Amino acid sequence: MSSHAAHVPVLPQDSPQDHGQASPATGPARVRRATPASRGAAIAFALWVLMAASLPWWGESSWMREFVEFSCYFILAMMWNLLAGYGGMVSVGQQAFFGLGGYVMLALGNLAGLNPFLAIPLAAVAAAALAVPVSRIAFRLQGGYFAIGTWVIAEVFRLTLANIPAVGGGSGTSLTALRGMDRDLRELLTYGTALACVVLCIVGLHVFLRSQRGLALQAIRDNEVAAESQGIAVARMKLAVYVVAAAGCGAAGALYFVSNLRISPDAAFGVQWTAFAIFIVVVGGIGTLEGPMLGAVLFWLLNKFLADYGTWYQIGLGLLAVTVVIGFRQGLWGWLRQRSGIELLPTRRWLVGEGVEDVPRR
Amino acid sequence: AGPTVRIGYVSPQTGPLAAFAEPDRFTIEQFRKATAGGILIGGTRHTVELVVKDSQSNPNKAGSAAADLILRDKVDLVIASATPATCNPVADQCELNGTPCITNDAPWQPYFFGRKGDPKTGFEWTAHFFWGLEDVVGGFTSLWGQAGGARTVGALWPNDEDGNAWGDAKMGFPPALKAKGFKLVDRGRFQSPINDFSTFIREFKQQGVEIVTGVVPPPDFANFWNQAGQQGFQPKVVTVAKATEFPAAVAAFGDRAEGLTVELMWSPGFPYTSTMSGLSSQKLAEAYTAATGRPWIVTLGFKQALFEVAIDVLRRSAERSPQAIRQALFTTKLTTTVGPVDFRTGPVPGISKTPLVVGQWKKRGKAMDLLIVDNTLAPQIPRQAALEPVRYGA
Amino acid sequence: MSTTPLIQTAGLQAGYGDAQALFGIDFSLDAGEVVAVIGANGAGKSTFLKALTGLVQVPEAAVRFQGRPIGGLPPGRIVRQGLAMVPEGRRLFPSLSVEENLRMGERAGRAGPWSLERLYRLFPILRDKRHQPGTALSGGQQQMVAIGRALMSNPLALLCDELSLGLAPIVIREIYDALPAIVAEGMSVVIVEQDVGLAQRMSRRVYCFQEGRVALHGLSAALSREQISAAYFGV
Amino acid sequence: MIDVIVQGLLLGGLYALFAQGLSVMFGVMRLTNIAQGDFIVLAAFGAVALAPRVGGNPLWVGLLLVPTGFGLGWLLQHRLLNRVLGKDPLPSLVVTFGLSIIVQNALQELFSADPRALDAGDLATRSLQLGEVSVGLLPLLILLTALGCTAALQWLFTRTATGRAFRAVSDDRDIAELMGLDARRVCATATGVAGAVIALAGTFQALRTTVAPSDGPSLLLFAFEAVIIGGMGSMWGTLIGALVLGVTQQIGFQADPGWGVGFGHLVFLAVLVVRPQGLFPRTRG
Amino acid sequence: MTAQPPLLRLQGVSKRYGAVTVTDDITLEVREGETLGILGPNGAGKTTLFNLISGDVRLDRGQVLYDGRDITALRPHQRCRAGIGRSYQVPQPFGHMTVFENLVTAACFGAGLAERAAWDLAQQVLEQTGLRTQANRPAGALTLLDRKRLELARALATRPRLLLLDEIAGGLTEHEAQQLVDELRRIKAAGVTMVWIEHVVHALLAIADRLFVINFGARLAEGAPQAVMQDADVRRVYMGMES
Ligand SMILES: Nc1ncnc2c1ncn2[C@@H]1O[C@H](COP(=O)(O)OP(=O)(O)OP(=O)(O)O)[C@@H](O)[C@H]1O
Ligand SMILES: Nc1ncnc2c1ncn2[C@@H]1O[C@H](COP(=O)(O)OP(=O)(O)OP(=O)(O)O)[C@@H](O)[C@H]1O
Ligand SMILES: [Mg+2]
Ligand SMILES: [Mg+2]
Repeated sequence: MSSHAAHVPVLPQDSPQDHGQASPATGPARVRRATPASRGAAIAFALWVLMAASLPWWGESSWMREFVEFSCYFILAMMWNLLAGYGGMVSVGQQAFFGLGGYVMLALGNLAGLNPFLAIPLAAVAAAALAVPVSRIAFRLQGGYFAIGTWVIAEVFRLTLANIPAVGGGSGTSLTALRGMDRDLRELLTYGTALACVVLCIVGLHVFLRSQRGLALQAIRDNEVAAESQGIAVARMKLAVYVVAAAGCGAAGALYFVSNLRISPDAAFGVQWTAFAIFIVVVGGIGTLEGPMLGAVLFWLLNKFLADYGTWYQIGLGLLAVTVVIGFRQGLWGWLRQRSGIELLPTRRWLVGEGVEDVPRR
Repeated sequence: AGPTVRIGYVSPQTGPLAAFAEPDRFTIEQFRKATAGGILIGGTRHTVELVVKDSQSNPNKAGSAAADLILRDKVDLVIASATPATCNPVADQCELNGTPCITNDAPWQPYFFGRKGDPKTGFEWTAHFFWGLEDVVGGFTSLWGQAGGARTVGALWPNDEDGNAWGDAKMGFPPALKAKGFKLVDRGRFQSPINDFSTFIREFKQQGVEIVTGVVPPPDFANFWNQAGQQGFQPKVVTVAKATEFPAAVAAFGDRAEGLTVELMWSPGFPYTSTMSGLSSQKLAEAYTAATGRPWIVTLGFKQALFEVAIDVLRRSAERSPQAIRQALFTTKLTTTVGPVDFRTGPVPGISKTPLVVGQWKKRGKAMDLLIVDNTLAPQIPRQAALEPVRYGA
Repeated sequence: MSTTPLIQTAGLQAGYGDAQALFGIDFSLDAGEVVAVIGANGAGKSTFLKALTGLVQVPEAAVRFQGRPIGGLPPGRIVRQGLAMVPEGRRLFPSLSVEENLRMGERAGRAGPWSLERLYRLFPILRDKRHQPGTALSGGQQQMVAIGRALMSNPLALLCDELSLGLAPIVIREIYDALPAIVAEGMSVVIVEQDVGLAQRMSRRVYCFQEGRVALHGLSAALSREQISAAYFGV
Repeated sequence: MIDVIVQGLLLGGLYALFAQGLSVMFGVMRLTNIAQGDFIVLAAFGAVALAPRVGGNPLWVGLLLVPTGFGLGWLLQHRLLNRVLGKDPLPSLVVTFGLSIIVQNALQELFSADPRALDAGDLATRSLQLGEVSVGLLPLLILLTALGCTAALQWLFTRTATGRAFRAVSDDRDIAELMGLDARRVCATATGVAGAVIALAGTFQALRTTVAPSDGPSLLLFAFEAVIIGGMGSMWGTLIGALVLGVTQQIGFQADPGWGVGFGHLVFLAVLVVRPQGLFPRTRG
Repeated sequence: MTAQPPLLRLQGVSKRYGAVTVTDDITLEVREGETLGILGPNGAGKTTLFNLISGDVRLDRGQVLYDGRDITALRPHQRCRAGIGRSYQVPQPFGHMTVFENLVTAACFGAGLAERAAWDLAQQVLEQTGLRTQANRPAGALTLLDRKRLELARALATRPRLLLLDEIAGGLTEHEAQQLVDELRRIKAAGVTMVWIEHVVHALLAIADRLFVINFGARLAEGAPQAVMQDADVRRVYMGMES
């Protein structure tokens, strides 16, 4: 298309060593990071947060409960997306941290007498802490083998907790720390925590992905060798992402079992947690922030209306995931974006200036 | 249309525990027939609506299904059955949300202590009827008393709700066996699923085990039983719960199922009649086979009884409010398909115990049938055959 | 051979999805002939070779080989008819050893003068490395394997995409020195080459592509540098 | 102790059959088949459903299933999995994960959650007495089959044109096609081979124990551990990995029945830490 | 210039793959500001030498000294931050990121710049390497040649003191090659030290201060370009000319 001849490089006045303004030859260019749609999205998001925050005053308590469960899936999905969609680490073992978060919360509540709501952040911290040694093992594997390897690790977690009688062993146990708390207060607190987690998750991830670290992460996903040679500490970055994802999953697990009140190794470390996260991300659109949100809403709708169909529902979810991967690799959001050119939560840096092509219009 | 009363029902229709829920469709059909004309509650005729949820054999799902029933479907009464993995989370949710709840088909200790109940006060909203560990211990040991001098028992207890309760050093088998002079060989809780039992078999052979007991998921027991065959381990009596309760699982063993013994909480031989369908146990089993083409199954009786109690509670309730229904629930006194249910007489408040006997699989024509061979604990239920030691082929 | 050209295209159009890369190429290659295709980057040279070998979809009649239409056939069928390509960028099979890579050429199932033995004589270094995986070779060695692999299918026509790219002068010489011998076996060759001088020297005729069209075409010996320069940049 | 090891090796034989399908598909297509365990269960149910119709010795059912497994594998790859191959492992992971869920639930819908088994007749309980140790005839047969499969697959991969085609396609599909291969068919053949082994594995699993629709994942994990312990890429490595896993689990059971399988997992993780390339990685030249 | 220590010094560096020694006890110095050309037959071990300098491959024996410091133990990203930028013979772009983002990444992490400063540098490099019109295009969609150009651009965006270039002139037309040489001259004039592997010898000769020839992983010749090109061994081994 463009032959080199068309752009005879102009002698830069300054050397690459001491850098100054962009060369004026083709006119100044600026960097754009927002789109008209993204400004609208920001306003819509703020409105949504306000509305959600006021829900306890006008909504029904069953809505709050639903939101809490839904937010656990959502956080899991966002974390899995961070890990797989941005970090290139396809894990099938995030239930390890989900379950761990639940158990840490339960142990702190039942055994140490801590308020379970205060235990949620501690559960996240515990999951993060444990992710560090776990990564040493998991990172030995790549690609599909990493996926199953993480699953084995989750199994080890499950077996370990199944052999600890203090938390009920294989049979699991109930969260007694919340007995005696007023039901309305409990529901309000649970809902508030869930909403806070969701907002933190969305805002935090968006800010992170727009930052330099986010850039580094995408570079690593595209080409590890090159990323390393461009000055990116690949190992540290991957570890950081793994740890953050573990913390998020830990928080989601703690939150889930605070609202569910009963835990058992099979329930806490079931692979279905990760399966749902994968479903949400893949159907919504992997490697985007909007995708999992869309996917989570879709999953919630399907679950609400079709979950009673049992096996057929599960078969349907499986088929849908397979179909999306084969037919719309980019997921629902990717497809929408391609058709409409809309960027709601842009993380890119576009160069806007004379002669530069391919800038999103919306 | 008049007011509606809603009942929520949770059971493991899919997943590894699905065998327990096999009679669901049949029983629900009968329930619908029985309540087609509505129920009189406090003098008002209420239309009855049943909302069914699948726990997918997942305690987690069971809990959220119960929460959905209470908060979204706004049911007045929740019922659930089949193993502590279903009953406990459902009951926990009901307790928390102040909804009356009836459960069955899980030994009462794992139900009660697994939920950290207080034996003095019991639970506020949840009641449960089934037998307890003391019954199964009593039944098994009495059966083994018939086995002519066999005193060494090998245990297969997995690390799950049931296995942990059965093997519990305080309330489970170990102290009882000791008291009755049996020698116990217990290698500890195993993690199910387990592919290989040779370490168990080796130990059992070395210690001269003649009786094998446990509460084992079907695939695990199949492994054990095949490997016992391969390694020439031939115990006289094999009384293993769960694995050998279901006809389909037993059919998988072919001839080698003959002589296996198992606790029996209901069978066509039970001398009780359903208050819901009016069928005797024998007739109930026949109706089931006629409707489904399958042999009768032990959980059939408990499904029937669960719905019987639910209808009874609603009928006796003064009005359609949680408090009134709870009041009626805890004052239940009803003789159901599986025997009398009365939550005030139980070992702890809110628990009612039902009779338990022991059965043995015997060949009848081509198929296997489960016949009552020991009724020491419940003499009102007639014995159908004598215990025979397990026979081994040439 | 008769007067039908070995390869002939008429108004060949091809592209990638929405992006058309070739806009009506008329081209012919006679048996025993060496033809060079030159042109600036992105002119469509590689796309042209891919279109001939079935890696890019084209209408059936757009490409004729020995007079038969082969456009749109899967690559495997085309190579079996005797049209082999040395792809741009070597593209060896990393998990096959060098020798196994070479023997992949045999899959076309064509008999002819080229055998492992002959190849090792042409590129002796490959004999030493024959049990190494393809990835363990240097860029230049990989290029040799790529050529060898194509030759092993004993094609009637060999299509070479940027053979000299990344090769030491000695290897370029070796390879181009080998070319007459290869042609002498009755093979026809299309070379895509950036080195215009080399292309002119090695070929009988030259096609110069520019933005997906043939900008210049003629006998190599007859074309002047100025003509070629003009065709290159469209001035 | 000898008994523990012998029983472990016998168990390992079964794991080897579980693992080989995984190994083949990864080796040829870099495709990690998460549904491996569920396919084994599917085969087992196939055997269970077929046995009464065929009658006679259930081993015949296994032999009958082998071509069926090949055919189904072939079709699966040709129609579905070929579309998700590529450098990015994600699409194939998601698709096989989806398949796993579909197979599990479809089996449950068809056969209910009840565990099933193949009646092996007296083969299930016959054994050879070797001194102190009694070796079950069926496990022995399984181990021998695993050995046979390993040898056959290794030969196929390294010595035959088919094997070369497998590897060529795994590296670069376009170029493989340029060499006259039909990549889609080659991949389909590889999955067909995996399917054939899976058919055997499923039949043996149904003979040795019972199978339930939800058993797949644990079988997958055993298969996977065997592949990694052995070192990827060589069939003998996979076999040895499986045997090591079997013995390890036995030792675990001996020490504490709650930790048998878990001990297998731990040893697997330990191998990863100490020798990430596996005990017997593929060596060349 | 000669008084100060060399910017880069390889001290007895060796690397083996299995039984094959691909880098055989090489000792080599590069002075600040100098442009060193590296020549050698295919498979001589040139790229491997770069891999050892950039840290992508660990050496078996020897030492790498940079700016007077022993960097043998440093990871590639640390070496990059210390000022060693490189391009790859087989381009390794961040395929899903735009060309501009590729450069911003290098500027952020290689040059250690803050976001805004990184944008400025990236733009400047875009101009310099003629990639400006492609700035928002995914790097994976570039033609082979533009990818090679991006390799150079990205290395420049790390603001290297030492620039390692692996065959960036291959496939260029004569005219393009001339432009490339001009560009490298400017970079050199700005004080960047360069090591350039190239088979397009005339391009290399146009700029190199010194040549280093490798054969079978070992040094074959070293010295002033004209002298090296006249060397009988070099002519025989590399150019294929008997003299
Ligand atoms: N895989 C592809 N997908 C989309 N467009 C492509 C693809 N490959 C090439 N193109 C486009 O097709 C046009 C012709 O490219 P082609 O590779 O045929 O050029 P070329 O003459 O071989 O150039 P070079 O000298 O750089 O190899 C270019 O505009 C290029 O951008
Ligand atoms: N990962 C590896 N494993 C085994 N051998 C390797 C590996 N990488 C390179 N080699 C061998 O090392 C030698 C030197 O390779 P290198 O890529 O450094 O050559 P080069 O001089 O850059 O060649 P070219 O000019 O063709 O690029 C080659 O013989 C190659 O086969
Ligand atoms: Mg090209
Ligand atoms: Mg090189």
